[in-house]
Amino acid sequence: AETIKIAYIEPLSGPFATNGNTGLAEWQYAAERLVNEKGGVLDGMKFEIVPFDNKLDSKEALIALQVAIDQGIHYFAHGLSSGIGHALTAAVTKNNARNPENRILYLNYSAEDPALVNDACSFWHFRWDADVDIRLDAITDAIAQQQDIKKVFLINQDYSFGKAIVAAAERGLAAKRPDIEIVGNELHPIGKVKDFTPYGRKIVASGAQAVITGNWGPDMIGVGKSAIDAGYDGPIYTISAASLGITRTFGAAGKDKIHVVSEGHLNPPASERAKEYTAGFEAKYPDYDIIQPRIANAVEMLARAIEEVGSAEDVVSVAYKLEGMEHDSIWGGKVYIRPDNHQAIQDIHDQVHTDEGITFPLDNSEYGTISRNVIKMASMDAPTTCKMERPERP
Amino acid sequence: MLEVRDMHAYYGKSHILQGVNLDIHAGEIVALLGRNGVGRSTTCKAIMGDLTPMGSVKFNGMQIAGKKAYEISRLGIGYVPENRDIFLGLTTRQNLILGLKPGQKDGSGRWSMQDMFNMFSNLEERADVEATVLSGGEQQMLTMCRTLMGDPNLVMIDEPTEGLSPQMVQRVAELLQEIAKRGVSTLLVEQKLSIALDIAHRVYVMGHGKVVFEGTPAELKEREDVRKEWLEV
Amino acid sequence: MDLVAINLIDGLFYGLLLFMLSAGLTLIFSMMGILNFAHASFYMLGAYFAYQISLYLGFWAGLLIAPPLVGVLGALIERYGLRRVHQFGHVPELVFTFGLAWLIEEVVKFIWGNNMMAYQEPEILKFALFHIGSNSIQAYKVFMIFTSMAIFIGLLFILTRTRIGLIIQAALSYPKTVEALGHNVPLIFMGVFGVGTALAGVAGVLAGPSLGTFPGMAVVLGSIVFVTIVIGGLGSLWGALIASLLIGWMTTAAASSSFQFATLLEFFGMTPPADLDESYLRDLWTLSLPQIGPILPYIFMILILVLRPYGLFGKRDA
Amino acid sequence: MTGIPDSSSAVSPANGNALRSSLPWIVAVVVLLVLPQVFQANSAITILNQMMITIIFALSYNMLLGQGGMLSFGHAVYMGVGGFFCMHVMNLVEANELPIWLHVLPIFGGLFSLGLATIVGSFSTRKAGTVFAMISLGIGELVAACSLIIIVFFGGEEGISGDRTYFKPFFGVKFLQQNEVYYLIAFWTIVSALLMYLFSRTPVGRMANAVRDNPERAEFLGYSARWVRYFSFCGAGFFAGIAGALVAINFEILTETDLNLGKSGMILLITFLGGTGFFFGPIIGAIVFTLLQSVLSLQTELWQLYVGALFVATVMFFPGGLAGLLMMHQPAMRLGNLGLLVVPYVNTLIPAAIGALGLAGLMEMLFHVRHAAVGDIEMRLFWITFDSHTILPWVIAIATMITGFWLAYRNAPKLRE
Amino acid sequence: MTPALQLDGLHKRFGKTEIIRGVDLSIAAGERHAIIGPNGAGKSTLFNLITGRFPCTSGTVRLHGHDLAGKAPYQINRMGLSRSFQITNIFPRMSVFENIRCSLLWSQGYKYSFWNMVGRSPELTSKTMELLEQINLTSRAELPAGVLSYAEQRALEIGITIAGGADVIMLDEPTAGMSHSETDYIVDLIRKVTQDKTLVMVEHDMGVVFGLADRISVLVYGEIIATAPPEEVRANPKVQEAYLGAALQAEH
Ligand SMILES: Nc1ncnc2c1ncn2[C@@H]1O[C@H](COP(=O)(O)OP(=O)(O)OP(=O)(O)O)[C@@H](O)[C@H]1O
Ligand SMILES: Nc1ncnc2c1ncn2[C@@H]1O[C@H](COP(=O)(O)OP(=O)(O)OP(=O)(O)O)[C@@H](O)[C@H]1O
Ligand SMILES: [Mg+2]
Ligand SMILES: [Mg+2]
Repeated sequence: AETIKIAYIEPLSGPFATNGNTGLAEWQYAAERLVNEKGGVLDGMKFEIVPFDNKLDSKEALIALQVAIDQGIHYFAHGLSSGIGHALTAAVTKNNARNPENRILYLNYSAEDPALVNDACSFWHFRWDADVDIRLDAITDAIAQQQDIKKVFLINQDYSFGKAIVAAAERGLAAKRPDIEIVGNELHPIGKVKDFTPYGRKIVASGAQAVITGNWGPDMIGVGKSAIDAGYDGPIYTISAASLGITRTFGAAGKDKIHVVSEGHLNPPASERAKEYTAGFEAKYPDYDIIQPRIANAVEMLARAIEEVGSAEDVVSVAYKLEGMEHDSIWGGKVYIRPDNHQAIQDIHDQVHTDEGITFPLDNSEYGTISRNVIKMASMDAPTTCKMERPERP
Repeated sequence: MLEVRDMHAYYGKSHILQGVNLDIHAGEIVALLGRNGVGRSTTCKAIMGDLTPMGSVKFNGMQIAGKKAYEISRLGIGYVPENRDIFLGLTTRQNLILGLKPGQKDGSGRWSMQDMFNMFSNLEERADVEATVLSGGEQQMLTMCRTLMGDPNLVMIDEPTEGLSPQMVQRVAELLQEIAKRGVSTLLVEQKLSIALDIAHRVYVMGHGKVVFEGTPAELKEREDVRKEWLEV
Repeated sequence: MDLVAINLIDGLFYGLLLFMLSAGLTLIFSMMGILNFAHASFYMLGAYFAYQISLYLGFWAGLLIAPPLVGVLGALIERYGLRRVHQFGHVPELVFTFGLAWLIEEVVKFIWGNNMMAYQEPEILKFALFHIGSNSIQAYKVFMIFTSMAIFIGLLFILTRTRIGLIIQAALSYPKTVEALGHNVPLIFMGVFGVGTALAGVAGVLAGPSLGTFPGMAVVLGSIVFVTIVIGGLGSLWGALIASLLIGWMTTAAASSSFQFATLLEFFGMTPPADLDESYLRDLWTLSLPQIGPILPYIFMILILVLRPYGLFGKRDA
Repeated sequence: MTGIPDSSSAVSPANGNALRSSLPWIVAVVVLLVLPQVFQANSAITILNQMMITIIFALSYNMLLGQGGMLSFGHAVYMGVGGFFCMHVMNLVEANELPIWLHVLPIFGGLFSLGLATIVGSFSTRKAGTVFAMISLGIGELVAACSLIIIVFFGGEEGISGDRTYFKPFFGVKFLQQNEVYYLIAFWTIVSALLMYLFSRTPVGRMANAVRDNPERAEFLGYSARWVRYFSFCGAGFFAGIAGALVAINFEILTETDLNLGKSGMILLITFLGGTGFFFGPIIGAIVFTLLQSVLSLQTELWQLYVGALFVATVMFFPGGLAGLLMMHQPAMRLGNLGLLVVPYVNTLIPAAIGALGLAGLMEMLFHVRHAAVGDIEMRLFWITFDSHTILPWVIAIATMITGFWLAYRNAPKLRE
Repeated sequence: MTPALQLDGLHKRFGKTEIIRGVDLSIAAGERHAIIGPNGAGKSTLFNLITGRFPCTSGTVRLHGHDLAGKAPYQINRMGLSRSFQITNIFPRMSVFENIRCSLLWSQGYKYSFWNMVGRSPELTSKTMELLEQINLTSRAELPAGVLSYAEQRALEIGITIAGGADVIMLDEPTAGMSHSETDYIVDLIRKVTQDKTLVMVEHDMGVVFGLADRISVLVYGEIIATAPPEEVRANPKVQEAYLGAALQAEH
């Protein structure tokens, strides 16, 4: 039978190939497990994930998108790099206006720039990930609850993502705990700092009791290690300090210090279903971890929307169906897509890096992250500046 | 000891040596004469393996054509190049040390560093000075001594007297005789006929990439025609 | 102030790390005239080899075994790759090392994948040796500082005291004459390339745990090493040392400062524009020194090259 | 680089034959006109567009490296900066509804990059060699870093995007579709290539060769080596800017990746792959590389490994690049005994190709075994599906690799005649 | 009449060593002048000083009465002085034809123009071919200069030097490394192309020197010990001692 193709446009070569490959495994597994094994949608149509290598380059991503559109594909998944996310959003908006017969929907599972659901929002873009604003809302909540924290240090990469974190952190802390002092606010060039030691020194010297960083990859490890080596002892709140070698590298040194704040969580398993799902994944891909639980939500909700519309080709209807959809997540709690900006609203977990009570460790190590704190339906009514042009409802 | 037969050599495409034949016996001083540019230096270089010769070059019966320069050197052939080649940034002593073969210790051969210093006291005075500041004559001494340090059985010396004052020339002549006395053969490339004729046992004259005369100094003196055609300006 | 002392130590640490890399590169350049673009790739190989070995035999075995392995690999590449390309001239040689850097990175990814390796310092050096204020100085860093000092002294010894050093230096001016004195120059070239890359390997083994072992580690350090030896003067070991330390302290100082360019602008009597977010100069007003720290060495290099094309201690143009 | 003849100068001194010299250009125009009829898919057109842009960029790079002997590690700066400027022009046009045709946009990009090149060149071209190379590296790093800091102009890591359709329609064409853009880019490709070719025929272009070969002697011919380098540098900057403008038109976005060191290194590799000794070398390089990148990357995740290996092999065995390889056959072709070469070629190249395929197969199998999901033991390679966890395919791959390379190795001496 | 080339009190030192120690020389227009002297006397250095390759430590160089101090080589060349090199110095990757054509460009008024296509001018082409004919390299026109034989490269070297149409031509050992017959050919060539020009030449081959030169200067250790017509130089005992050498002495 025919399949419903979802293009997967991510770096599959180059420095970020593992991120791309992990995501691909997660998408394929989710499609298989959550849709195809249950008989597909619309009387037996299966989901097929078609990978494209964007080499982490906007231009290559646009070429890939073009190829996908030429192949008659109507959905594509993308998440790594908000910069490419912007390029793709703009391209999709242009394409859907210029070629109404070949429209395509953007399933964003990871590009976290708040602008994508604010000024740069698009009707054709849906985001299942919690964006920077939402995550920082959760982080500042967590900090606000700890009365003994008086000094917070911000260290981030010098680009829009890092700056968005700074803005959201400052906003959140000022509103929730005006008594907290921001003792350091560092922006460093992304991927260019060889030795983070001076930053570790600054953190220690500032007397900070909590650190907030949005760094990822080697920059994340650099900040974490240098702070711990320099003698810093407090919590480090991060957005993406799990798996991909990071968990293993931190090991014992990061225990109970590294916090990862995100939607979805593996430990403790939310339900039997989540446990089974995760175990299945680990068995099938022993080298990878589920690092983007939201992919399962995206797949399930897309399948539901297509089923309800009764067609996979009528993307306008599918998009309208997704707007405002409420869904029981496999990871517990609900997922709700805000109609005004297409951002998913869901539970956010404050998870700690540890080796205690871990059912599903990461990086084939003993360590993993465990949920310590939940913020229900975070940022449900945050304001948005999104003004999207909507096509006529068919 | 050294037997060169029909040796040819090229620089790129220019055919410089066009069949050279030479013999050097043990303990002999052989002079190689000729005008500028006839290929005398090239002959030395070809024997030394600096450029690959065609034909046969035998040293103590062993074919050495095609061998690498360092292999040839280790077999016992020393070469004093014409443009001195004092190594930048090294002192006189260090230059001499480099003359030693890998693994060889000072004093284990026919010549020790002290011998050299005894012969040329200027060198001893300047032993720890950077060698490139030495005068031209001293540099010439140094290159000769450097090669002798490696204890060769045959030395090829290219224009040792070039740019030297008369009394230095005399010293070089003495050194050459000393070399012969210690049982080392010498191939001497010279322009100054008088010295060559004084100390050489045998003489070869080269012209246009070939040997055009072979004989004793006395014989050469007889041959007005050879001198006119191949040696004079 | 404490922080100044700490930054001096940190800068020394980073500078000496750079030096270990640039020493090998300088050695190779001064001897063979090759700007080896793949140098940082050998550094990366050192870290990966040592990591792999440490899984079975521990850190110290890695430190002992990995650099010679890298050196042998380097020597083989010289013998079968570079020597062949050498005859085509300098540009192809350079392009060859450029391509080699690419290839090595791909091979590393093929074998070890893209993730950061969990390569760790040895347990016995994982403690704070002493404290300055509330900041702790890790024993491992001190160990690294001493190792690279030892390498510098060793290299200086080899270059100036031993016959090999003499041969290397002499072959710089007249390789053919050196060969005619009975020294096997091609073999020495191979050896020098091997030693140079092995030095890069040592740097990798030592830096891997503290700066991270991942496929991008070569790229991150690759061009800065060039900047170092160009600033120091191509071919000068002392120049490489001084430039490494300068860059080490410069970047550390920049990263640890909190200088805002707005201060400078205000000092010159300028006032920030009223609506900063709309102004064309907004980026200048919000700029701080740590933001541009990593590019300071490049600015420094351009200035040096414009004013003094041979670098600080260089004798000649490449 | 000695020993690589330079075709651009080896052209027949009797240049009366206008038809002969313009024939390649006519063929190129015809091919460019026909291509979109053959490849109609938007994506194919997009790749063709990218290929043409890379051609301009590589040709402009070769103005530096091949013709002027200046090794640059930061040429992408001039492409990127020109492109960014065009993006701003595009947005201005949109905001103010300026009556400008999209066709003239590349001139803006070229001029802006030219401006930057005149400034940088004034101090970087004083010397060639390492000094020039390292200054270019420094400038490259500097601008790339600035592109993340100076957001007003570069837009940070998101870059700057715009919409080309707000330009004044060109005889009704609004540039909504990729193939409309195709003709625009094709036009500029031909124009730029022609201009660059003509530049190489001007006194400065000719003297650039002389300065590359022997700057000192060139000074004794009445030309200042520095000025000659400077003019070449500015020219190369101008055409890189045009390429940047075309990027802006084709993709409607420019980001840091358009001017960073990676891009600069890439163009060096592309140019070298094609061959720096011939005018058309970079064109071949650009075509081959774009195809490799877009076709091979669809086939295998290991494509960068293969490209890297191909590149190293090219430098080692064909220092003249692909163009040099082609031109090696020119004498034989003239003598009409190309036929004689067929047998040794078959004997050497086919085993070599088979050996390479065997090696690639081995790599793919290794990769598959290590990275595929557990239980996923089937893999497809060269249109055959098999089980990568059994011995047989490994034996076959290893055997083909070894025999292939061995045969090639044995027959290679014969190829050299 | 102002001399074509006038050197006054020229000194040059490299570091501590003084290589040129006060050279005064005046060469009339149309004269063929040779400089001889032992190796390392400073002949090539003198050439380099005159052509602006090195700056002088002190002293002046005048070309047709114009001081050349501080002028770059290309500026001096434009004033009508052209030189060849002792160590062959051509453009190895360019074709022979292109080597000569490039040498013609400036004197043909092409300068730094971007609109003149050099291939378009039949005049330029014919001039180039003419020169190639003169130096006997027509058959080699399309080869890269780097693959020519040594003698051919020397011929090309001279061709490049004379192409620019300068009226003062300086040749550094033009016959070095050439065989007898080639030497004769080159001597004829030099005689032909410097018909009514000024020629300054360094040469070790006395046959060439005595055959070509109107006057000879003998340079020894940075000083000119004699300047005179060939016969006088040959007879000068000082010259014999310093340069012509012991061989001659022994004979006389
Ligand atoms: N750049 C330099 N630095 C130091 N000394 C130099 C330099 N160039 C030349 N010399 C020295 O100046 C002296 C004169 O050299 P020059 O080349 O002028 O000699 P020449 O008369 O042309 O000799 P030949 O006949 O061998 O060509 C030599 O002793 C040489 O070593
Ligand atoms: N590297 C080279 N490339 C090309 N030709 C060369 C090279 N070296 C020397 N020649 C030429 O080879 C010929 C022989 O040179 P060689 O040095 O052997 O002469 P020679 O007899 O030693 O004369 P001299 O008195 O100059 O030392 C000369 O014509 C010289 O110009
Ligand atoms: Mg000689
Ligand atoms: Mg000279």
